[in-house]
Amino acid sequence: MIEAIPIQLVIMLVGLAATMAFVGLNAIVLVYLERKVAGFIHRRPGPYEVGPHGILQPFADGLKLVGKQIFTPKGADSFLYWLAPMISMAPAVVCFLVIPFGPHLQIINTNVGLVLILAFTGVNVLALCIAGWTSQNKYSLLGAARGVSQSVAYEIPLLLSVLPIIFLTGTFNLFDIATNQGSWPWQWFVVTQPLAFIIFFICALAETNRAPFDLPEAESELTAGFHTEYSGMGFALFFLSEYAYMVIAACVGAILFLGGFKGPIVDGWWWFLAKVYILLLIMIWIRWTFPRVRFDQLLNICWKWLIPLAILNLLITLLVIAL
Amino acid sequence: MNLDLRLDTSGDFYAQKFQPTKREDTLILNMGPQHPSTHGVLRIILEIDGEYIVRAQPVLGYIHRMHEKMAEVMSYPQYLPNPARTDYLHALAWGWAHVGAVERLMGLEVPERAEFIRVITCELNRINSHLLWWGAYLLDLGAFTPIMYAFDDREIIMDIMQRVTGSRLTYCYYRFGGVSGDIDDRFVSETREQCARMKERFKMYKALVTENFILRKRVEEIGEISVDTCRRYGATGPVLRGSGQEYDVRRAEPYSVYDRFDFNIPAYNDCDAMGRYLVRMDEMQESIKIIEQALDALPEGDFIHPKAPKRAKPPAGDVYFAVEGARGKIGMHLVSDGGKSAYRLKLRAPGFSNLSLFGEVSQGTLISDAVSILGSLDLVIPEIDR
Amino acid sequence: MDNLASENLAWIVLFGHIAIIVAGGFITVLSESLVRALMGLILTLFGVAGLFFLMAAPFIGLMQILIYVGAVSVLIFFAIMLTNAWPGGDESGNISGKKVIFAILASIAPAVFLGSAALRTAPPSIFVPEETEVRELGRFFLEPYILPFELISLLLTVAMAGAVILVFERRKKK
Amino acid sequence: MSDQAEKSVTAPEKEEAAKTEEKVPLYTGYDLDYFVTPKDLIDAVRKLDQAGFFLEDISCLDMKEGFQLVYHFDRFDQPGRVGLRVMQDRENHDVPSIHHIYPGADWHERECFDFFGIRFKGHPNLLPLLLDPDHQGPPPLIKDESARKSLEELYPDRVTTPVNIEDEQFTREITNCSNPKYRNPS
Repeated sequence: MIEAIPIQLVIMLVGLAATMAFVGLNAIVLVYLERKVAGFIHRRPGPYEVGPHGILQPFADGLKLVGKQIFTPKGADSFLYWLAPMISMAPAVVCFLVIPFGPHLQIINTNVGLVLILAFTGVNVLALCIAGWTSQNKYSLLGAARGVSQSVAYEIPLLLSVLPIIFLTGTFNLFDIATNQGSWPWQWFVVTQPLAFIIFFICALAETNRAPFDLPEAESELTAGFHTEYSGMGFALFFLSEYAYMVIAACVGAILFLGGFKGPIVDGWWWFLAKVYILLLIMIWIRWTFPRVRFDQLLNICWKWLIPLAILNLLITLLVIAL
Repeated sequence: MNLDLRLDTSGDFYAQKFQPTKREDTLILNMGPQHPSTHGVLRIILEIDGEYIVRAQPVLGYIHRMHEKMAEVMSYPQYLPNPARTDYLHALAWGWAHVGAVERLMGLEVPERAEFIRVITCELNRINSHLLWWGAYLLDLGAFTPIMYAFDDREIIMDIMQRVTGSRLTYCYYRFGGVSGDIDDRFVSETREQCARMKERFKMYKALVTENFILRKRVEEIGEISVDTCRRYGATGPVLRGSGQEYDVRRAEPYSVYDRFDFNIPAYNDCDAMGRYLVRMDEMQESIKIIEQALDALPEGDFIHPKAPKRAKPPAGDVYFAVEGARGKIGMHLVSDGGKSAYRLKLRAPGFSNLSLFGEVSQGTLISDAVSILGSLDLVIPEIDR
Repeated sequence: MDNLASENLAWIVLFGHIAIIVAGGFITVLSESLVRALMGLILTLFGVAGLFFLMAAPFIGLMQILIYVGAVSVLIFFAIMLTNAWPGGDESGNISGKKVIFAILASIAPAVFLGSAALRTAPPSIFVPEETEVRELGRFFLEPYILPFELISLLLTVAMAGAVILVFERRKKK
Repeated sequence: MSDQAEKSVTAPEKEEAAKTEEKVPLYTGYDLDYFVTPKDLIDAVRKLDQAGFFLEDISCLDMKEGFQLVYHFDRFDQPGRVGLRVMQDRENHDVPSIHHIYPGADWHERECFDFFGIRFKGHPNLLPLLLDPDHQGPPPLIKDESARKSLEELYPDRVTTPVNIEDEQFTREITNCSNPKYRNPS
């Protein structure tokens, strides 16, 4: 028994290190990708100066952020103020532990994987609140208030859109959900549950505060919302966690609806990564295409459209299963 | 951790003079002068209830340069570049208002070719101004991409203008009795090309942006301004035409050769931000129509009156000269005592009057809508502050 | 030997969690700033979730995080943000010795009662944790315990409706 | 008030004498141009308001006789500019604020207060608008004693008698005021 625990511990620690590296690497790739795609959509080259085709731009950005002065606003509770970015980042790392990247590439295979991800991503709101409250800035406060109402509201349709898949597969285990789907695209849940997928995707955008739902940090209204006052690494951590949550959302979407690591010919992590990045690219595409919605519109979309539709979808699914 | 911000007395002069309503559950928010959506250095003190605006008060003067005093100490030709610095987006219209006022007082005639050149360049400048407004407005609404497309078109127009005027933004092209340099065939052909290109681009803009669902939800029925509100505040330009009143100085007080062109005055009865948006989009197309007609009918002749005085010295008296700028009626009240500089030059900035109605219109709206309204007024702060 | 080591490890983990819970509790009670108090509460909730994990009930642990940390604390935070609290409330004065003693007694009392009750009528799973399937858990709630389960949800609905009505009443007064 | 009125009464007599026949027919941008007394201003503005005019701007001049405030009005549907000129004593400011008729005048009046130091009677919020609130010294557009010109020098051949706004003719004139070049946009 003594052998068993340390091995699990070792796996967990190695896994944590690996996920940290994965998060960092993804952030680097995504920063570059986001800027390049934005450039493509804007009909401009995007980053081009640092390294060939600007490939070193994310590193330059990172270096700049590390080199910036760490600044705490006057009268702020500095402990909580600096705790907030960490609270935002830490749960993201945990979530990656349960994601099955490939048939043999999963750090912890647990029966409650999906619940774990849902639980830990919810903690992010708390970070947002603390950041907004301790910044001693009215814009931050408004941003935090928006963030709370937004994520509390959108968590409901998100859960409701995930439920049909759980009913279909009868498990919370992400690995099992992935293997429940076939290798070919028409065997994926996106075919049987298109509405759930759309709702899930919209909610994922809203939960990760991505445009057109980036209201907590709407720069034309609230300057930068909850992270107005953050500089240097504090801002970098928020930035990093935003990308991390984007990746998590894309991962969950890929597993639940697109068959995870299953794919034509040979299953493997390459299919998974490809699907994740397709979803991420769609997110980036949407961000650079649409204007921002208004706050009341955002909540109306949630309460008047997404929740009833999700419930309807759930009921239909249940009816079909029962029959 | 005292966040009772109503009791905060650390604010500056204007924050202390701001009289909030007698409510206890509101917050005072200082928006600007470095806020991203106040376009430069406008500052607005807001009293908000949640995200609803109870009272809004703009604070001006952060980029005030006392252009009116400069007019009194500089000679007339020295003052020529100044009007362009007030409204850097539609610099030529301001320049025109200035030379127009002096010409009217002196009774100076402008050769026909110069009038046509003025019309062409001023309309090109108007398109440029509206394009930047379009991009910046959508930026306010959270769409980043359109401004890049707008700059694509702007660059071409600025290149065309640079060759004849010598500058890209704050043009000083008009002189008393004409313009500073003649246009050539290359200018004409490039302008024609750009007009043809713009027509295609407008179709794309319509499909990509104007018909976007989220955009429509953000601008329709937002910031409704009635004609009477416009009248009480003296709002003109697209703000007024977006309320359905067809009032355009080019038609109402025809100056130069505008009465020879066939163009419409777009007006929309919706009175909302969408109306103002559509007016500007249509106006660019009308400008292209004017430019094409002017290019077709471009007469030969002098580009400046041969007897135009080097040092203008208008006789004593006063005139008022108004032109239609991209933001509305630009007026100059020039009083001369017969000296070599103006006795008094009063600049009427359209943005000044347009902004003054913001306090009334923004009452009871959300902050997001206020940003949308502010953007739809098309503010250029240097013009307002002068 | 092996068994002993693993048992020691288990004790360490258990008391580590208990220490976290107690520390969180003290932060909650003693901090002057409401937000810090809430942070203490959240720390406690995380500790309790950890205990659920130790008892091989990860589903309950995660639900603890999802509902209490992700939703309830956030709503409490929202309430703090909206109410404008300052550190000079009714309880900010000096604390008398008598009060401290009563407070300690009051806080120990439930631990003593509940602890003794739990130890006396302990189910066998308290010593050898067994993981219960989520499916069985659901059955458990919806078959033998359906009435209390539904009653709780009814209570929550009533509470929510009451809150909404209160808010509307306040608005009407203005 | 009385001081100012005397001045404007004395002015026209000289004006009358200086009036010559070889006046150049120059369009000055004004279709109608009146001098009014500060007392009559509110009534005149109210009449313009009823006739559907909007306020373009309020200009001000520093001259020997005092300050001259020039209110410019124009109309949307039947364009034509009306100028109202009010002579204002240098020391005693008795010109009333018209912000309750034209709320847009609020800022224009504040601007005049900034640049000339004119205190409008009844203005609710007469704070510096464009200038720094800490601005020291005289208002920037006040001229030196030597640089000031008189009405006569600035407006040769101009009638500077305040108009009687109770007159039917005034009302008729402003109602029918229109730009000679104006053509219907249809």
